[in-house]
Amino acid sequence: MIRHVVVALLVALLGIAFWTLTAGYLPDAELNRTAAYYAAHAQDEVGAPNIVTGIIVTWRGLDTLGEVTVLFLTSAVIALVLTQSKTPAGATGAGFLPSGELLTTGTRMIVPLIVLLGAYVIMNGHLTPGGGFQGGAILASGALLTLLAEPTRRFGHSVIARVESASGLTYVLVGLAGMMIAGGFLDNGILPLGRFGAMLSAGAIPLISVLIGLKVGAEFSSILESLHETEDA
Amino acid sequence: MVSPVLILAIGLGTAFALGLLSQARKSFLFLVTLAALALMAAISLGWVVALATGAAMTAEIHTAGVAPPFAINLRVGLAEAALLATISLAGLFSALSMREPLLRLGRGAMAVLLVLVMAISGLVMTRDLFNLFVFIELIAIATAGVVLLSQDQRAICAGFKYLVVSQIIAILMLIGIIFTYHATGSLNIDDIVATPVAFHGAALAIFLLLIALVVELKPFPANGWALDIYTSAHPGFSALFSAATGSAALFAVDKVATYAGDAWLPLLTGIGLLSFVGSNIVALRQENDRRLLGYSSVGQLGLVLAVIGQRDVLGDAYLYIAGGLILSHAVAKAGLFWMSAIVRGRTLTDWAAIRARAPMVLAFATFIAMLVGLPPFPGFYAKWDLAQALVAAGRLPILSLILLGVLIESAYLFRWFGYAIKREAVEKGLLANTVDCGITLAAVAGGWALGWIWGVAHGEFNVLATLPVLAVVAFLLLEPLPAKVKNVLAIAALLGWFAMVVGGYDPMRLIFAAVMIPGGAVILIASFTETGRRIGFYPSAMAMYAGLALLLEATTFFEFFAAWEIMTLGSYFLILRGRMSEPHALSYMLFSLGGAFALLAGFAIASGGVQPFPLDQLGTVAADLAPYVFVLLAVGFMTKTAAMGLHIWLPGAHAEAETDVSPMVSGILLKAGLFGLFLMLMQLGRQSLWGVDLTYVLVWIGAISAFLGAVLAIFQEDAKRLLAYSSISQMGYALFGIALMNHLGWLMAMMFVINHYVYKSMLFLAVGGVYKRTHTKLMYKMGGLITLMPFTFVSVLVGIIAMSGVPPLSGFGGRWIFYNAIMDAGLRLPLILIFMAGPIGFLYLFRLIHTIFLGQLKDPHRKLKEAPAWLVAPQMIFVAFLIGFAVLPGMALQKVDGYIGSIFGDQPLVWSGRAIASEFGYWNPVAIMVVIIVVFVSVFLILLAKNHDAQKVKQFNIVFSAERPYRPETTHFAWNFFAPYRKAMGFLETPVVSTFWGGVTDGINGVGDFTRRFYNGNGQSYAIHVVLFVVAVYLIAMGGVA
Amino acid sequence: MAQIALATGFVLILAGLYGALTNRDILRMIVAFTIADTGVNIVLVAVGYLPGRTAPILDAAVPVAEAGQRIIDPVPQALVLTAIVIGLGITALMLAYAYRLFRLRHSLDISTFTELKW
Amino acid sequence: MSVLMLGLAIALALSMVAAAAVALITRSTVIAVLAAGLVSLFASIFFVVLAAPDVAMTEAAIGSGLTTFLFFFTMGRIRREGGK
Repeated sequence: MIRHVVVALLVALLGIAFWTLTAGYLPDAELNRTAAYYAAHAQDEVGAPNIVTGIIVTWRGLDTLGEVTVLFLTSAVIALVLTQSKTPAGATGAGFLPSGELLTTGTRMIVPLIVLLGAYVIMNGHLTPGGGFQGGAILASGALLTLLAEPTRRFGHSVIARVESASGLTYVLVGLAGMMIAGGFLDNGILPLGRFGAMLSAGAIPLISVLIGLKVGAEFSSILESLHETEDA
Repeated sequence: MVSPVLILAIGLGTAFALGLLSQARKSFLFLVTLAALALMAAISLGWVVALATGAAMTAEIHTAGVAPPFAINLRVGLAEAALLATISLAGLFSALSMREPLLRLGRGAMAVLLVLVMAISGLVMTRDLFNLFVFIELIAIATAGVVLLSQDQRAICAGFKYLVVSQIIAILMLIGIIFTYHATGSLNIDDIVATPVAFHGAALAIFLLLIALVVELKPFPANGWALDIYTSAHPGFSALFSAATGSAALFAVDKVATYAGDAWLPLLTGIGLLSFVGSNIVALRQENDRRLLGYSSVGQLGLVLAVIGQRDVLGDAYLYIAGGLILSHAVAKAGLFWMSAIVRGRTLTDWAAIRARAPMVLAFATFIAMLVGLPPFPGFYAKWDLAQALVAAGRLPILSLILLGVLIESAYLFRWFGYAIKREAVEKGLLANTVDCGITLAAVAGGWALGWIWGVAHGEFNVLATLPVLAVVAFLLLEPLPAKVKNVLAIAALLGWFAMVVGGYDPMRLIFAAVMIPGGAVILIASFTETGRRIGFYPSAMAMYAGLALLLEATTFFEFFAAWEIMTLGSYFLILRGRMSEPHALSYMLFSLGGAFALLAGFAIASGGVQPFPLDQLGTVAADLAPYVFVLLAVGFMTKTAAMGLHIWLPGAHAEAETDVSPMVSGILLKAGLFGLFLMLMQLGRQSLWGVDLTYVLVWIGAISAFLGAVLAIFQEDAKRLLAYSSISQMGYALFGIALMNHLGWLMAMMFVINHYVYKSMLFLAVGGVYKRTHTKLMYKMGGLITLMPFTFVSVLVGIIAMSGVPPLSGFGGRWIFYNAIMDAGLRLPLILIFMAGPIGFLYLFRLIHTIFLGQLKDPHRKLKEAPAWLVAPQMIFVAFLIGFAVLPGMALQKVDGYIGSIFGDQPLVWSGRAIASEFGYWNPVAIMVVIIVVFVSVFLILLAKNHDAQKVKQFNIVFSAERPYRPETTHFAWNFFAPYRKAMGFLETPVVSTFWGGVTDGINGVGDFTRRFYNGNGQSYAIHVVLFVVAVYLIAMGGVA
Repeated sequence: MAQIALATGFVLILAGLYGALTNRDILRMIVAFTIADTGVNIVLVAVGYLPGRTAPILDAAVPVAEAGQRIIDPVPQALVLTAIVIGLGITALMLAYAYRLFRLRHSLDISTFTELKW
Repeated sequence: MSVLMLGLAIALALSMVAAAAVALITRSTVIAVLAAGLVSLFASIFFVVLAAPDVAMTEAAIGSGLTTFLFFFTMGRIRREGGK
């Protein structure tokens, strides 16, 4: 009980600090320098109508590389966490979600659609809301459905790992290519910017989006699979 | 030069590429990992060299081809490059250290390690706030992964606790970042610095960001989670966690502090100091080696944080100081963690196993010296410059806290070293293998290299570039040779050095030099008795002599202090060699370091931050500061001369040391303190504080030391302890003489410098010889050795005649000058004490010769031989010298007398032929000698003639009055020899001082024991600690702002 | 609007922290942290919000020339995207750890994992 | 428009807080996980209101979707081993 009181008190004090932030908060009337720059140069520097994607893939590309790495790391570490513990014999069994005929069949029909949707979201990331992460997450949900529908089926660990590694490595190489032939590490100008608003435009952004999408999808899938598996890899 | 961004690209690319390689070929995967780490290290080392030599400019790396602040940019300047090199090298060696789990778990684990090293490097390079956050999260996740490489199941709990805290850090940090962005419109650190902050919540935003980074540094007491990691993780990882992650996080704090502004610096200082002192206190009670290293890491990070908090006064020296501390910490801590892999047991005493490997002992010593900040390592230079800057800025309290923390840290580190050298080693306690030993030695090499670099960069004085210190290094390399060869070389080195420098000294320095350098060589003759290789002795002894030699050479404060520390370190290792000397060596080290810190503070006050400050300008210090300088320096020097109150280390240290070490540390080392006192008084003269004449205080301390030292000596049963207490008494005389501040007092003190060296060395050698034959130092177990060890008897006899100050030997000359000096000064009360000390001194000397050499021979001793010739030889040299010096004191003293006269401007002694006259009388040594010899010879002949009347009886043949004595030794006549006096004077023996210092240590230990209950092991409690810490700091900080 | 979002975000953060620090069940701690993470994301997005403007996507409705006056700040959104993914990573990791801890002691009570202390 | 948006925002805010409260107070871990997912879902709608469609998509897919399933998978594993 003492713990609850102490924590409540601490949280309340922290709340006071946050309250001063909220109470004194005034939204900017104008875009600040950084945002104004991005708004003004979205077309000529990155060529992506979706400025958020432009920022993520190019201007703050290093963050995104780091972020992809976070997922890579997470899936690797989860694999480490779980491989070190061997499930005791006899503890394996059916998953807690029963899978029926309907779900299985439905899944088989839906999964290709999901993959298609994912691909669309990824490829249009620089034009409309969406991009590598979102598309990757959608791809992973396809994997998720498969897992739910057929708990005993595995997709090849090695295939996922290879997709993950290959896309990651290519991402790094694309970044380095930017350093060699364009303005710097992760510069999207290694490919022509193209026509503003077209599908294949904005330099390397679609390429990088695809890489991110593949990588994120593979990583999510491998995390999901690691946590779901009834037996250890 | 290749772009530093390749460091990131290589780390990341290899991590990804590992997934494409075959999982089965694990050793190939491991080689790829190592190659990538080596490449990263090579690139960063290349940048270090290029930037340090000026071949390259600070590298600004723009990503996305857009200039900052609109795209993320990276920077590699000298500081960054050095950190990057440290990080990637630590990663490389840690990968080697973790080879077994890495090979077992395969590519996933290797990839995680690579990403970890990459992320730490990125944290150092990035100039973008949010990018900083991304790298910190990467580090957190990778850490949670690598922790699992440990076989220890508890590592899983530790990893989870760490993740919980990481979540809290992430939340605070993101809020801080986004509001900073809102306030400044930028995420680029350099851009934020340039932008004036308008929004009033900005302070809070900065606070949140700063505190999140500070929590990342595991500040005491919000750090239970980190300690669990240190305890349970693989040591290879702990090395990385401490050396690389910790350093990089500090650098991140530094970056944010740059734009946060000076207003935040006091807060950082406060947190840093609390962390440094607090975790060191808690560490005192640790028995687990890795947890202890964890506390020490936390403490060191706190120290550097405090230095970051002081950057406003450090100016140009900031990088030098902070860098020195960080790199020392990184190398030493990583080395210790790597080394812990070769020790099987996990308690501190298990480290006794490393004793079997001499290079590992050297490594251990190197790391501890680095952590404590002893020369020649970077921490030493950093500590000195830090003290100068802090004192110049009037921040003495901060310096005091830092020094207190260092002292506590050295307490547990040197205690641990003592365990390693002295404790019983368990069977098979060592898991030594080439790889672990190799990386440990690589860290050692790195440490020495850093010491060299910092010495060169210091500009004023490179410790490692001096001839005496090079000689020490040479003796380290010569260790495989037999002891006798090394002994010849050592004597040659000492005599050679003396021949080189002798020409340039004034008479006073010459006397000290003669005692310390050739005097040391004479004592080394006794070391020829030792056989085998005697590992460890020569480097230690030469370090002590190097320190003494440099002390005499020193012309600036810094040189003096550096020499002082080298001497202290060397003598500590020497003393530690004694059989039962573990606790005594520790207390010697602690008192010495405490004294050294007093010197450090005193010098810093005196110089006011001006460097280099010539030693002979000490007298120019401002009049209002001079008394404080006086007190600090005097305390520092009196710690070395073991004045009453600061003496408790001496009896044990001198008594338990080896036979040839006791004379070195007693006969020679104590003189260093006297030398310092001479220098100080010569420059500062009389000073008074609050109306008290400080030299008068010194007179009293001298008199009390002389009296009580003698009183304590007479009650000792152990012959070497008796001699040790006698040293306290003798140094008291010398102190008394110097503090009289008149010509004769100084002359008498100089006389003591020579005499005490000669007769104390001689007596220690003699008693050491007896110990070698009888295997005991307890006097009640001896008796009647006169016939078996006649030479030893002669030297003891001559020694005590000289020491007790009776005619004809030089002791009398000392006394004679001394009484003249007192008459000059006219101090009646201390004079009475000093006079009383004389006869008391005679009592213990009488006991020494009586109980050892006279009386009945004990049965086990019937077949004893004379002490080894090599031990007797130097004693005979001393005997000859004493007699010569008694007859011709003028040969040394007349010059000194003239020199002292030039200081005081008077000439109270008149040297005419062989007689010396003062206003109170005259002394003709030759005449006295002749008279005494005649008297002695006649009495001796008479006794010889009557000797045949004596009757031989067996010892212990009288009945015990029907009692069975449980302690037969109590029936020996020498047992409690001076019991009647004890009745009268026993109260003087009450161990007031020991009780006091015991109370101090018990108190600090108690605090440590109480505080560590705070770490209850519950991850949730640790998270609460973190929030509590944040809220508390918030309240304090906001209170400070308001 | 921004204030509402900020306040909501902060309330979620505080509630999440309270839950994480008082609930002994490890899984419930993780749930509480995800709530706090959501709160952080809301705070981040709220800071980028400018009243009366549209999403930072240049299309027919928002021509390039007017972008500076018409769109909201895109930077916080970019940051949140990253933060969400990182949050997921840490959550997943904590869950994996939770499972391992459960295997160790057959309990999910955090106060049972205290063999490392002092 | 703005009144409507404001009303929507307040309603969403209140639902989020309510869902969070449920998540913290309820005794059942399953309900807590679902409630946390609900918080995320409301948040993603809120993001649309705040003119952040990218974030909304991500939060919906990752925050409320994948995270919830991760929880259930873990709980499933734990349940299978007979703990809860």
